This record gives sequence, C-alpha cells and structure tokens, in this order.
Amino acid sequence: MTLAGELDIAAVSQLDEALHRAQADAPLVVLDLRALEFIDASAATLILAADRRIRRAGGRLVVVRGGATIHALFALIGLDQKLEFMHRPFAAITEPVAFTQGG
Amino acid sequence: MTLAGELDIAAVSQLDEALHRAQADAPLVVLDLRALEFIDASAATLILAADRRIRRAGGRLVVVRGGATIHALFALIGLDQKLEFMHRPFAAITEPVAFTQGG
Amino acid sequence: MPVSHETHPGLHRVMRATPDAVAVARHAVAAFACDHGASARRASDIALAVSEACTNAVVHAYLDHDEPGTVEVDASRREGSLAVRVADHGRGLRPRPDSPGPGLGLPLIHVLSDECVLADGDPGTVVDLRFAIPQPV
Amino acid sequence: MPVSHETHPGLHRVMRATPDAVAVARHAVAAFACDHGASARRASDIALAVSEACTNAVVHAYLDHDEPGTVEVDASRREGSLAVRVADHGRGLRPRPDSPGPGLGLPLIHVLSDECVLADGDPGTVVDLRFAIPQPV
Ligand SMILES: Nc1ncnc2c1ncn2[C@@H]1O[C@H](COP(=O)(O)OP(=O)(O)O)[C@@H](O)[C@H]1O
Ligand SMILES: Nc1ncnc2c1ncn2[C@@H]1O[C@H](COP(=O)(O)OP(=O)(O)O)[C@@H](O)[C@H]1O
Repeated sequence: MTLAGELDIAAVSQLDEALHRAQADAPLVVLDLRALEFIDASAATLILAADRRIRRAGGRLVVVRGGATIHALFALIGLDQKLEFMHRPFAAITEPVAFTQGG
Repeated sequence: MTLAGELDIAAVSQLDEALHRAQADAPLVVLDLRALEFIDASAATLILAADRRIRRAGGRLVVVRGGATIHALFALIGLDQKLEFMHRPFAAITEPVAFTQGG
Repeated sequence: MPVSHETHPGLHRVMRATPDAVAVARHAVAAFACDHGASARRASDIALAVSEACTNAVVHAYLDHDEPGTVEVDASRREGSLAVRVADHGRGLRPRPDSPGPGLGLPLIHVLSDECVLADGDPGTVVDLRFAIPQPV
Repeated sequence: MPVSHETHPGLHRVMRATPDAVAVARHAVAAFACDHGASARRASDIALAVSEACTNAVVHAYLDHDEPGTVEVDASRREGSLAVRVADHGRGLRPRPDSPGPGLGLPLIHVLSDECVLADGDPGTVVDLRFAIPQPV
C-alpha cells in the first residue's frame, strides 16, 4: 500500500479505512511512505493502531520510511521505535499492493 | 464502595483493582465519594473507565457525589455529564459494600 | 523564492474551522517562513506545529456549536524569529475525556517551537508560537 | 491561619520524583496559598494544578532513567497573584504515544491557572503557573 500526498485531519478517516482494507487483504502489509509529502500526529497514530491490530491478528506491518521530514514526525512522537521500518522495499512486494491516497 | 482520603497517582493502581473487584461482586456498583478529600484527573478517568466496563457487561455504576471541590474536578474534565451521579445514596445500598481506600 | 521584507508586512488568514482549512493554513505559513529566511527543514517544522494547532481548533474549539466558527492564523517576522499565532473563538482550551485525538498535539507543538504560550481568547484559545530563525542578510 | 508575609519568603521543596511526592507538593503549596490570601476554593484549584504538574514529572520526566531524578516546587507571593513553578530535570516535555495518562493534565493545568507557561529546563521541563489572588489587606 502506497501513501501519497498529505495526510492530515482531512484524510484520517480515509486512511483508517484503507488500513483496515489492507489488513483484510493479506497477513503482511507493506506501507510505503516514500511518496508522502506531509503527515501529522493523528495520521501517524492511526498507523501505530493498525500495526497493533495487525500483529494481534497474527499479521505484520512493515513501513517503508518516507523522506526526512516525514520520518522526523515519527521520531518526534517516538514511533520510529514502535513500528517496523525498512529503508527500501523488496522489489517483489511493492508492485501488487499499490494504493494512492489523498494528494 | 466508599472511597476516602486522597486519590492521586500514588493510589491509582489500588483504585483500579478495587473497581474491578466491585464489578465482580454485583451488577450494581455504588461508588460513594462523600468521604473523599482529593481526586485527580487520572483517578476520575479510572472511574469513567469502570463505568464503561460495567455498562458493557450489563451492569450499572452510580456515583454518590463528593463535596464541592471533588465534584469540581469531575465538572472540569466533563465527567459530570458522563457518569450517573446522585446526591444521596439509598440507605439500603451504602451499608454492605463499604471499602476504605488510601487515607 | 525570497522576497524583500517590505512587501510582506505579515500573514493574516481567517478561515472557517473545517478539516480542509488545516492544509491551507499550513501551506500559507510554510511559504511565509521560507520567504522570511527559514530553511526547508525549519519551514516543515513550523508547518507541522501550525497544522497541529489548527487541527485542535477544528477538532475541539467548536464542539458545542452547530456550525464551526473561524480559525485565524497570523505570522510575522520578528528580530531573529518568526511569530505565529493560531486563534479560535470556541469553547477555550479545556480537558476533554472523550477526545478523539491521541493527545500528542500540545506536546508536539511545544517541542517544535522555541516558545509556546497558550492563552485564553475571549472566548476561545490563542496559541502563540515563536520559532527562532536567523535574520537573513 | 494567615501569617505575616515577611516570615514567608517563599516555598521551595526538592523531592525525588516518586508517586508519594505528589501529595507532599500539593499539600505544601495549598498551605502556602492559604497563608497568602487564597480562599479554600482557590487553594484547592491551585493544589490540583500542582498535583497534575507533579504527576507529569513523576510519570513522564524520568522515563529513560533507571532512577527517578528530582521534582522541584517553588511558590511565591507576587503583587495580586501567586507564582508557582514545578520543575524537573528529565527528558523534556515531548509527545509520548504510549502515555499511560488520559491526556487531561496539561489542559487541566491550563484551565485552573490564570497563566501557564511551559518552558524547557536544561534538561527537563519547567511549568510556570500564575494564579490571581487579591492582595490580602
Ligand atoms: N483549540 C482548542 N479548543 C478547545 N480545546 C482544546 C483546543 N486545543 C486543545 N484543546 C484541549 O486540549 C486537549 C489536548 O490537546 P492535544 O494535545 O492536541 O491532544 P488531542 O487533540 O489529541 O486530544 C484536547 O483533548 C482538548 O481537550
Ligand atoms: N514533565 C514532563 N516531562 C516529559 N514529558 C511530559 C511532561 N509533562 C507532560 N509531558 C508530555 O506531555 C504529554 C501530555 O501530558 P498530559 O496532558 O498531562 O497528559 P498525560 O500525562 O495523561 O499523557 C504526556 O503524555 C507527555 O508525553
């Protein structure tokens, strides 16, 4: 699942639905933040909630880090330690589950 | 259940246990705050959580209001509208479930 | 695109406090900050703080109202810093046990800014932020 | 029991930031407020604000430490008001997505006080509160 554009209060309910849908689709959810231009604390917290939910259900959420300013928000609220981040996705995984949100 | 003394961070885990125990005992929990001398936001929030839990389980939590400064805290954090408050308990209910906490 | 300061007396925006106002405010303040000497990194910190403060106005301020009122954003260049104010005319900053938010907004605004003063509007809430920015030469 | 002001230069307490320190701080400041012209009602508001600020120091400030450091409480009478400072030397006020608290502390401190300024300690957090109290005659 790829997130693009700006994730703020105007997009949170859409993000929440998308994260629920992704969880229903597969036990491994890869969330690619590289095309994201902005994220706020409430959107980042939704990603944490999704991670908890997916792990509780026996799945796994892997987050592909966004740019420096995107990652800075995760670090500021301490989520850089609580989510499973990776720098680059395995080529195989990115292709199929592309999804564009907001913009 | 009667709460007395001061309910702050030093007493929250004890309060939480007591509220869980009271729930296990009866479907109607009466929480008497008249002997309380102090309550902080985290303790009041535990009472809200207990109310939610007890109602979800089909029970009911009734709170006997404390003095003016105790009730002021509930009003400040908006819990005066979210909990079922009464001014005086029915004589029948207060007697059996007395419990003293902190001090 | 730096612009001479004389042509920028300050930023002032009044918007209805709805979710889409947050991005408008954030973009306006970020552009103003860039124009007044903030690095891209600094401007993005400022944008995030403004975004969180405006989100609070949208989410909390007009809870008791049928229609949302306004949120006002002001920015001005000061000696060595940028002053930003986010103000609403709502219920005033007070605790809300059923807050839909994760409770990160105020602490986040605090760490992002060099000074953060929360004051009462009349009615409403005024968030005054200062961001140190070296004076452009 | 009002006492002449000259005998009360101000209150200063340094405590280890453990849960039982909160009541000690609260009681000390409430007594100081009563001695300096606060009504019982006002003193209880002040006590609550101090309690919440100290609770934050106990719960959040020393999260990264093996042992809790100190929390300092100061109070002094000013013209028309009481100034209270709660300071710790911990991690600084910053967001914590796993906060065990309900997120009501800061907004509650804000409504209870007439002025609330959150500043950075070096390291740590300084909460400066002002409570308007008419000068005793
Ligand atoms: N502009 C505002 N108007 C009214 N209340 C506010 C405002 N901003 C913040 N608050 C109050 O302060 C609390 C803490 O805000 P914040 O730290 O941003 O967390 P969150 O918004 O996630 O609850 C809110 O829950 C709300 O009760
Ligand atoms: N003295 C402090 N040191 C470090 N962080 C603090 C301090 N006080 C508050 N915070 C931060 O601010 C957040 C909001 O505080 P508060 O409104 O009291 O809510 P709560 O303590 O219930 O989370 C806390 O979750 C914490 O991240």
